[in-house]
Amino acid sequence: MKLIYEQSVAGRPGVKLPAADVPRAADLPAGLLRDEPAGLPEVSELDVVRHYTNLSRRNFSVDTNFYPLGSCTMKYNAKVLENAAGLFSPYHPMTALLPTGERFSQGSLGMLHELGRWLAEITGMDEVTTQPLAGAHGEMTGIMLIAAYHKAKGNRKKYVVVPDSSHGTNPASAAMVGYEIITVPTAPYGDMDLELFRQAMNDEVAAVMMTCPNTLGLFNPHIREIADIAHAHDALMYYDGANLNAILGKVRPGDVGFDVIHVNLHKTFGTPHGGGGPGSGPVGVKTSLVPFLPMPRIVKKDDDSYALETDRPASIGRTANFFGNFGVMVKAFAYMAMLGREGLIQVSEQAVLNANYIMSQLKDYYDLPYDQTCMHECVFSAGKQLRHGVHAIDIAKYLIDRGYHPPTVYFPLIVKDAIMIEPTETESKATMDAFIAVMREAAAAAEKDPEALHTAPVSMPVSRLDETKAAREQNVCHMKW
Amino acid sequence: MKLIYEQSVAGRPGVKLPAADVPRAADLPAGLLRDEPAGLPEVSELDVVRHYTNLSRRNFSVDTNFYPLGSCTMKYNAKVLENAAGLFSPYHPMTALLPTGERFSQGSLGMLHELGRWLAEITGMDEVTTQPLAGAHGEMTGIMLIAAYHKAKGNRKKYVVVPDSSHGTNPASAAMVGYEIITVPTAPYGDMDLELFRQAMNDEVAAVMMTCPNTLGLFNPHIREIADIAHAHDALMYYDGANLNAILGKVRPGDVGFDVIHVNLHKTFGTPHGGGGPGSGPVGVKTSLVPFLPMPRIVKKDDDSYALETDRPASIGRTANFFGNFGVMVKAFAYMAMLGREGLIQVSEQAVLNANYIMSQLKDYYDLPYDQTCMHECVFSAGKQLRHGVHAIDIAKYLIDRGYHPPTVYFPLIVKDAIMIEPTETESKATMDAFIAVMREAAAAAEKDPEALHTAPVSMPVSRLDETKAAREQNVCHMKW
Amino acid sequence: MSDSHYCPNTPDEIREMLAAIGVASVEELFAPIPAELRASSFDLPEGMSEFELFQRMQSLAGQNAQGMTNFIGGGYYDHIIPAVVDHLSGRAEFYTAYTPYQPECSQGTLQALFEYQTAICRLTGMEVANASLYDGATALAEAAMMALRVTNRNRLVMDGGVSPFTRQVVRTYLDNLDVEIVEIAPQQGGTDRAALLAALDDQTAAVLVQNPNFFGTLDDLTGLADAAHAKGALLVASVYPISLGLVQSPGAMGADIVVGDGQSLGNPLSFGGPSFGFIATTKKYIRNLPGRIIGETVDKEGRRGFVLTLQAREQHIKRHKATSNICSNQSLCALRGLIFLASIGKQGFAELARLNHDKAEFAKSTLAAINGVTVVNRGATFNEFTLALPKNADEVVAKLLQSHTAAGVPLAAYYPGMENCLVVTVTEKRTKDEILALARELERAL
Amino acid sequence: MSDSHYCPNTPDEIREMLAAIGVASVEELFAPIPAELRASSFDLPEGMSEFELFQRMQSLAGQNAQGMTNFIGGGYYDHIIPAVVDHLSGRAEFYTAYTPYQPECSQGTLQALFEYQTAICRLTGMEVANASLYDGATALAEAAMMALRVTNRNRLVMDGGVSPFTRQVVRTYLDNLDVEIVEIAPQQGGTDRAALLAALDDQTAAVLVQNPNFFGTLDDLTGLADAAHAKGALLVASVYPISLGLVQSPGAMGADIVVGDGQSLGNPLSFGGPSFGFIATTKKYIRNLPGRIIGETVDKEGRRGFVLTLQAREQHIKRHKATSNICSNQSLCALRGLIFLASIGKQGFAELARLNHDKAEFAKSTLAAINGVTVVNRGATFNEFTLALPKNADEVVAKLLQSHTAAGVPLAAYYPGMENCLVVTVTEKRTKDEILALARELERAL
Repeated sequence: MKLIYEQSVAGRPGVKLPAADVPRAADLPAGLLRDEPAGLPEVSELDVVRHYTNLSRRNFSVDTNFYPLGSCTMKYNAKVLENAAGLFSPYHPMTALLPTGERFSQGSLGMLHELGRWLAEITGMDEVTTQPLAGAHGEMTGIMLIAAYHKAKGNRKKYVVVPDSSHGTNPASAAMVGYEIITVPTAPYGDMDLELFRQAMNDEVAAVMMTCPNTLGLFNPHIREIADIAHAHDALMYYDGANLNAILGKVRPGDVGFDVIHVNLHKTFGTPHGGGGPGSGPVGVKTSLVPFLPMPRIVKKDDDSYALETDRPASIGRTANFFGNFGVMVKAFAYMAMLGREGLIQVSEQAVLNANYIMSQLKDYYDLPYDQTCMHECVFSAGKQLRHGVHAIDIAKYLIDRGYHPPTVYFPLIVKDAIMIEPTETESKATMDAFIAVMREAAAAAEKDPEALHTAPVSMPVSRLDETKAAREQNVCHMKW
Repeated sequence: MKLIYEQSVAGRPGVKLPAADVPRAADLPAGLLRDEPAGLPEVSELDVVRHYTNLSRRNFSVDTNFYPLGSCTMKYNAKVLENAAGLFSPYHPMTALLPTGERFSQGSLGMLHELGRWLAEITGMDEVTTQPLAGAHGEMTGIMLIAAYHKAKGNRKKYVVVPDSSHGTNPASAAMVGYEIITVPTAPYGDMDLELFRQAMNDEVAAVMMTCPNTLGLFNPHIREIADIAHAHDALMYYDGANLNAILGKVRPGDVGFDVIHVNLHKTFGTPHGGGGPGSGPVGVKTSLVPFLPMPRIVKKDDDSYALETDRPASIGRTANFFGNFGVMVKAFAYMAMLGREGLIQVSEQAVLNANYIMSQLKDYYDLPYDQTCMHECVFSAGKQLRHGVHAIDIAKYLIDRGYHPPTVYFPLIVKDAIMIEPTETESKATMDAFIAVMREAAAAAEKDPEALHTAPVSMPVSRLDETKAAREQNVCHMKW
Repeated sequence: MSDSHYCPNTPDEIREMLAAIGVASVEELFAPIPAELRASSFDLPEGMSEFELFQRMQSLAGQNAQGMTNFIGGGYYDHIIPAVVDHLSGRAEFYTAYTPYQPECSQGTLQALFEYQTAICRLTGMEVANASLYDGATALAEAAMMALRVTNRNRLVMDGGVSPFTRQVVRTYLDNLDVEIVEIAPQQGGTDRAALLAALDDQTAAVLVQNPNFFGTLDDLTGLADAAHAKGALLVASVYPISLGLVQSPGAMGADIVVGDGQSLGNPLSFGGPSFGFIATTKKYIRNLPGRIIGETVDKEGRRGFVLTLQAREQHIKRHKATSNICSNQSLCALRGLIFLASIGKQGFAELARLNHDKAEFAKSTLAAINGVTVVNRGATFNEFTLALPKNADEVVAKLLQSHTAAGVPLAAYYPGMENCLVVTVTEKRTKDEILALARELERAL
Repeated sequence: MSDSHYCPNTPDEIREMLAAIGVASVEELFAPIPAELRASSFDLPEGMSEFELFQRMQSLAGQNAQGMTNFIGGGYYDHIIPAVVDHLSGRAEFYTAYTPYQPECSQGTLQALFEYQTAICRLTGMEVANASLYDGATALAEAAMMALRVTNRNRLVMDGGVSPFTRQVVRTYLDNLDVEIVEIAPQQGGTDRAALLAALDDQTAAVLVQNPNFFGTLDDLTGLADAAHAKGALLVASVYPISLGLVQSPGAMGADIVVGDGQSLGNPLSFGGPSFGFIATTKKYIRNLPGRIIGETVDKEGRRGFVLTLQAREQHIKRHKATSNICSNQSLCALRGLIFLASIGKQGFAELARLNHDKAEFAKSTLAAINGVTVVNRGATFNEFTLALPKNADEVVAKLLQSHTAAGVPLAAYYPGMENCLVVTVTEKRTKDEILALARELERAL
């Protein structure tokens, strides 16, 4: 499809603006005046509508395709959540920051406060900040809180420990806050090697970052022992909430020794992923870290009204301008309110059931490097297929031609040609059975006709793209240089 | 794609309903109780969403494709109109019919009244009823008004005259009201043959129904003469508003001798066509017909408030339960308010310009049986292509493969293998040029490779369908007989 | 020339196009229209921007009373609409398409309407349904005309329990035809069965009834169907679709043609429209059905597909000999109905009807406990019931309207002699608290 | 087990699945979690139906003040959002997809983001842009860190005219790193240029400015860019995108990195989020950009397509050596920004900025005419300006809030010594009448 810029015709008028009801002001001084209008498209409203409607049709999405993208929890996003978020669209965040402004924003502040209380209960934490704008932002915020904790105590800390199965955001977030990274390998049983971990720990370790269940989809039964070892060094335990969907009502990170957690609302709490965002990454902490939480804090007063607290001298400050990705949080709040206690427990039970079902139906067809009961996702390897020259990516592309969004491939890095499948609780057995059949077909095709897999996909607007050319030419903007 | 019923799994729960907050009532008597629940689908919300989202993707539409379907005025439907209609969704029509209820419905009644005033001004009529639910419904209402007029005057009338180029709804509507039809042929110059018309007229003719410009896209310059002849027999002139998009601000049917008009709001006033409806067909009349308009009438009182008038003894009664397709009328009202006087004139000017442009660019490639300046649409014949065994339908199917919704084909019936193209004013020259190129390609293909046209379309989920089988088997419901 | 982005061509493009056509100006294209036929006036307001427009529309909508608590029905009902209905019917490919004349690029609409027809058959217990009509009232009028065609008779017996608005529509439709309509006055909110049976004769094409009727009363139509059939007449039943989650299907009761208004299935109140009418019948009458019908077939490769079928009945082919003048249907509203039914589902639909019934029965007993208030209906009701008040119902309703409670539909305007009577509607959206508040307000007003 | 249609499996299906897995119960699947690690509590409310939920959410939203007239900005602006923005960004294929890891089935998102990057380059006058960051504040923090990497220096000079919230974010981000931040206090609502230039040294990685700044003042950054460059430092400018319809692009003024918040481009106020941050720079710094970048390429058949590119900078590959920890972007918000810009168009965008300027200038002169009120800004402003009132601005604002007028942002909390000052924002949505009403109210409150 042509770019919108390529459809531009000089002089074609855009959306009509309101007529000016005030006099035209004097021009800006010459040095401040733009010399020519920015090169935006000149297209009609119909052009815009047809272009972006047709562009949208070039995406797979949860609403059109099964999307078992491991580690991303691509569950169905209830439509009522979109409508609920729309109810809050006219409210300006500055209103609450004006003198006496809180009383004009009780609905918004109350929602945020209650969301925080619920998240604290779900994660077993004491308090929650809703300011972080995404999971990785939450991680960074959490590590900043840990740094502030150590600074306040006068601890001299230098390292953050992560398992080699961790998400890349974990070490990256810790590095953003100035820590060096110690990576601990995974033991053959699929968890961070306990002995190597013990050896790695020292008094300069600020935090241990764990995903639990981890990126292999496995729950680490030694988690409390790990926490005890960390705490013995006054290192804090950081819980990466990416996989929280597995354990709602089953395990609370705060109960088992974690001190800080971020929650990906767009994963666990059913807000749509938006083609890459916006997400939302509230952070929960234990009491010892509460003084350091970002400002402003939303507090409930004795008269049940909500207020903003800004006088918090130990606070790390602000991690975003206002109150976080509010619209995303409205959806997550509504999701929790709608499902309720039993519904949320059921989410995890069914997510785990679905993942184990897929694992059971595919383990005869694909290598399963860690053959154990999994949690909400299972990780295969295309090892068997590699013998025929077929890689995980080839399986992925075959699935595209069959109408399935591929699972996550090549992650976690510790599994050769990993295929990481997370069906989520919102998919039915019928959908999974159809997917399983196609995955088995792919395995059969890998043996019989590997070339067909190499040329997939053939049914999309484009076939496999030349990524090297893209990286070399760095053509990231439609413009004459 | 599977039917939604074929995705049903016994016991799969649907959307959750509110909990009962009242006691369970006693059962209905046995004879009234349904013996088993209706066989509706048992599917999840995700199933519903994925199914209908994917079904929608099997349609061409204005928002995805150029859709020059002649006589249907498939213009772009501004998105703000959808939002505007949503503002009125909570209001119950019975409210206005309750004692003192009008004062609780002033917004809705006021909108309808103003819409009627604008339509009267646009069409040159004296009053308008907004009750008819579609164009054909408006036609029937109009003919009923004419019948009531004649009845009140004691006229004995038996016939309605239509040209052979008329829409099928014209004779059908007249027949619904009990009239017999006299059909007048079209003269070689593309209009109803004036002499034959004069001969056909007699004192038993109740009405003459004209579309002007007619279905050949031609404006009849003799329209006033026709009206004079009709009126001489006390026959009333009915204006089929299907082609009103051509003459906004240029001609007012009421000025040139028409007594009754219906307006297709979904054509001329930009409300979406909905895959076949809902439309809306307000009817305008001259003063002589006002006493017969359907009830209730919305009137503006001296204090500028709006009220319902039900004491109208001469009224034909009701043609629908309430006030017509209100939501559609909100969109049309908003459309008119947004475009305004100049904008509406521009609509017709650009619609006519676009149609003449396409005509000029294709007349060397397709037969043009009536080679004159057209109004908002132009009618070709596939006569040239027929010599190679290629029919209008083959051209249509070729266009589908190229991403264009076909023009109307085989209508009007008086043109052999008609191809009726109505671009509308919302399409740009760029879009039309691309369409013109493909139409020329089709003409070339008809000469060089007619077989390729016979097998089109090949790019859709289905190829040409067996209509005979459908009519023979009459499988119109997924059910075991 | 253009300052509207709805007419996108630029002055340069317009010049190019005029040159290609070979005229000097757009005005020249209007030359075929003689000067004396030109518009004498076109006095309309100036246009405005989208932003100003939306503000104006908000202001207009705001001139309706806000936050009305609806205990009114009368043909339109305030039911839950799951969010998916708006989202899916709001897919541009559905709502900006037109009638699926070209089936290959319209399978979305066609399959959906086929599924809709199936849903209507299953709800009503009938064999065939069309792709929708305008609304419930015109559907009954079309059904009446269909019965006249099928039987080749010219007399109709219409029960007075049919909505007075709908009866008026039927009368208006038939007014110019040689058809006699006998109306049977209702008794105590129900059908005067004896009078109705007595009115049947061998020129009667059909008996037209509504179930539940305008008073909310339910009737077992079985005997009526038998009696009509014995005279060679058809039974035409207009039904309230939500009731079909609980009430025996009209098909099982012997109806020959079933119609109704689909508003309650996923279409907003929207001040009375758009909604859709449904019509269903038995297979033998399929060629007499008005409107569009979708049929299943296969393509050249044997793949299943759907098409408009039996078009030879229709006006664009048969012209004045068509079964109806109908051209459009209410496709998008029917689609909403289908999505509503699919998302509520089989068990949910039964529960929904039960919830309506339970709420209405609770309201009925609560309101009937007020001093001087009695229930008019004999026998069972669904969702609506009729109360006799100790004073004029018009006054009571007007009074309660002031506190934004629409307490019900008073019958004075529609049934002479029932000036004290009020039809109260209770859907699943009305809470116990709202019902109790209505009782308190009503008691205060009496 | 399930009464939720969000967990669709039926008891029968669950039994079949358990049998296939070889376990007796779902609970058995949780056996890997030792009992002592199980949740000690899960005290949450009961669930509710969609209908009840929506009522609850309406009630919550209703607890915010309705119908506020906004003369406040401070980073979020009340601008027109054409209806197409909601409709198109509401296409499920956009909002229920995720990061386009698989380009063949994600060309919709990828092409749109490429178009977005192009729009940002064209607005800012820069050569490359990424696919969006979280918001404007974090974008400035990322830009600061990028400047530190590029220059390998550890000192930043930040103008006090940068939003106090944003400055706090920058400080928070850098607090644990070995970086010195020098802040330059503003003078009369503008940059103290002399102090700023004096603060530059050869360890300065970058100068961070905002244009227009928090007081609404515009600055010609050209001289500043030259001075920074002379010291080997970068100029990082945070800009308000709507201003770029009228104001010279930061690229043309010599900025090396340009950031800003995209909320004003088609994203609703929504109590502060989500919006998006944009970042643009020159081609030579592309490998130091944080976040996703979309690049153009071709497929095996030579057809144009788009992919995530330069991923080797990113955390999922580089882990702790990545340019940033960022994983998601604000894709949907950026898409809204793109659709906003495309629908407003080239001329429209210039007109929009002009309209903002005209309204604000009218408001400025109208308010400055009030006795005792003066304009603080020296030189030109865009869209916002700062007034000095004859009394405490906090009190005035609190008073006007009571009549649902948000009169502006008082500066006491952010700039000690400016207790009487008020930043007033005027967008194209504010009418002349509203401006005059503000003037009357303000006069009354003084």
